[in-house]
Amino acid sequence: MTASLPDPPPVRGRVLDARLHLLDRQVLDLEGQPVTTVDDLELADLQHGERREAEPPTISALISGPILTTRLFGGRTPRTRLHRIAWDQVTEIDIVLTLGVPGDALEVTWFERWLAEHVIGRIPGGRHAPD
Amino acid sequence: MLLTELLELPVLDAGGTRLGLVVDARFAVAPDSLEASLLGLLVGRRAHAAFLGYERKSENAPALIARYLRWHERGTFLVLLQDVRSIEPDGVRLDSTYRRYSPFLP
Amino acid sequence: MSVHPFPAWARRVIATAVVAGVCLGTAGCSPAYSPSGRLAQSASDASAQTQTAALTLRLAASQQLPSPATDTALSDVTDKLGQDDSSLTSADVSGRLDAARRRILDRLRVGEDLLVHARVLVGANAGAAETEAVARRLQATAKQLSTLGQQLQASG
Amino acid sequence: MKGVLGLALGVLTAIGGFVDIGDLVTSSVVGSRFGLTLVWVIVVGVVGICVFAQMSGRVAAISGRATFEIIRERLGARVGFANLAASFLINLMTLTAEVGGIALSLQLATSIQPTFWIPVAAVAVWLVIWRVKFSLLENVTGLLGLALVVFAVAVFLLHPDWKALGGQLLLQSPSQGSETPATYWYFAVALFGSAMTPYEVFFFSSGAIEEHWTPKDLGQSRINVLIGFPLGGVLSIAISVTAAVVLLPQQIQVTSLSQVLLPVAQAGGTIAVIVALLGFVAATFGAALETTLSSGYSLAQYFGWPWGKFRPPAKAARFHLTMIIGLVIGAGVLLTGVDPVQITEYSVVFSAIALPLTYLPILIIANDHDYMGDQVNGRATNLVGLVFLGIITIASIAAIPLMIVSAAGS
Repeated sequence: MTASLPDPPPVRGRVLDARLHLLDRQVLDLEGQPVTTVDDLELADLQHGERREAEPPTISALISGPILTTRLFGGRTPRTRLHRIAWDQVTEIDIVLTLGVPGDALEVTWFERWLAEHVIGRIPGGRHAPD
Repeated sequence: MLLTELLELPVLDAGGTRLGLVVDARFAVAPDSLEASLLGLLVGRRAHAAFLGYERKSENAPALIARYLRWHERGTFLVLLQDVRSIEPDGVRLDSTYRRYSPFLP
Repeated sequence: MSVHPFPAWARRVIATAVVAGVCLGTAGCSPAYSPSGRLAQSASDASAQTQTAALTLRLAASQQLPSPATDTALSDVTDKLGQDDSSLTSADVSGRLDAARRRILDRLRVGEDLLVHARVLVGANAGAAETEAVARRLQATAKQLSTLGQQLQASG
Repeated sequence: MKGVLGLALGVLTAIGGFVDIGDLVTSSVVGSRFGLTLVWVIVVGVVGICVFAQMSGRVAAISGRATFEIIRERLGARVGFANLAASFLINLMTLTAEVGGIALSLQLATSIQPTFWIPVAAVAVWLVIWRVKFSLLENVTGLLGLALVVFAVAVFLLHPDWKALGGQLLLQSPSQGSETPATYWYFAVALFGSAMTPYEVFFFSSGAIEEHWTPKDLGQSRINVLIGFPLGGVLSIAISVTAAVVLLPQQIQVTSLSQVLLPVAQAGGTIAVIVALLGFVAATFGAALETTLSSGYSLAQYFGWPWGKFRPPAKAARFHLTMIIGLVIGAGVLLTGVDPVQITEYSVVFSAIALPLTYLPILIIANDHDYMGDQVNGRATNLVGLVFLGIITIASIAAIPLMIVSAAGS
């Protein structure tokens, strides 16, 4: 049944499906350090209602944060509690997404940094790797 | 709009007949700028098993699982963005002239 | 979309209830949950523990088991026998089963007394003959407990 | 020469690291109640863990993805989270059982109450995770765990009636004395769960990344797994045999760790007991390390946090906090006085329930060219993988009904 459908017209560039290739993927920073996973994607120029725009909507940001609870249990998260990572900071799309900035510069890593600074880093031996 | 607000919305044709659910969104990524623009929506019968993607990829192994999932997700198709008339919080409506395309990734 | 007579949550509740009902039903028919089954279980547990005490005592007497391990093994037996004792004491049964319960409890308490004796012997590094006598009596008690358990199981 | 040494070290570590409190207790319980009639389950379980540990290690080395990252990528946030919740709780249960196992083993060695040893053990586990290098902790506990070979020696010292033992190996009527078929199959599932515990796969795939494996290391890993795990399984079987030879005829059903030790005492006396106790402590301590790390690995990989012992703790803060909390909970549960042996018995059965959701994503990713390039599974591996997925699914579905009908094997 599926096989008999026509192929869509070819397009320039790589074709990927958001859920299959982007959602739930690991995000790494400039140095390959884990930053977060992709919990959601923000689509620019896509509003409810009739479609009139000539330009197709694009992905404007990777979203991370408590959105997960809504993906699990439904409902909606207030926008202010979401962490955005602008799409133009993505430098590579593979089985992981790589960013062109250090993870410490991103808002999404604040809890990790706070914990490292105030709890884990204060325990003796917490600041260097085991020898 | 967030992607997850789009996913799992019911998809209706111009006459209001339900065709299925939005199971995924297809993007074209520009090779140099990595700009990802929406090409179309994948419409399937069920949303929750589509993440394995066997109905969209050429992977055929393990054969038993591939065959089962492909059968389970049969009837999935791609609609291009130009055939989408409106996106409302309660569903996606297609033009009367919409066309179904093969869901397989190039 | 097909219309269901019940909303999704109601269907889920019904399905859960059916599964729970089937589970409880099979459990009700399982001998493991009947009063006589439970008594038989306690008897065979107590038998295994008493037997363990006999084996431990013999190994300790022949210097094959270091004393910390002996202490631990005997105290494990004491704990488990205590558990069997209290579950038998509190078992709510009547008639024929109550008589069986008393017989098991009687043997079990003999075992508990022997165990106290055994721990004293081990602590005092008693001679082989003395320990062997207690080990034999423990073994005999274990045998009686096991027979009581089997009788209960056979009578259903 | 260095290559040969490395190879030997890897294999020995795999043997010693295979057995944990679940294998110790379950093998002995089964031997004391069913003789050798359930040994076939250990064999099946060992083949299964070989196939999937190897597969998860291969996926980790080639794609750089550890198991829980894959679980989320393939199952999605929702099903992945259900899996995370189940795996995390079961892992916590296993962690609790292992720390309890350390305390019980030390009690057997010193006759000091476990309530004293529980906090000591938990702090020791944390210190090792905090300060000791991954390869060192893996090798030391693995090598000391080899002391459990004393069970295999004990089998020979007991001079069993080999013919009678051989006769028990063939699958026969499951009713052994007073045991019912439901109890037999309940313990079959438990034994299977103890051999195939999911934490071994989380640990194995994450370990591949900790040790920066590349496809070049796969040959070594294959040998470690294919030789080490079966020999580890032989230790499990040996534990079962000693119980079947000494305890079964006396109708001693194993309910405590001290009973596991009695056949060794009978076979080899004090020295054998001391060696066995060293093996107990090493095996449970090693597994406590693995389960503690696995609790951190699974949570960090699901949420995309930095993880791994190769980073300084402050560079993987949430990962380390998770492990500290896990150990505190485990020790807290044990201090309420619950019997670690009972926790062990439940943890292996719950492990069996959670198996399919862990192994299905591994099998699917191992076939995905995006991740694996041209190193995807061959037909033979897929066939074996599918057969095991079938077995795992059946065991998983049967576990709860069997648990109810057999009153958890009582």
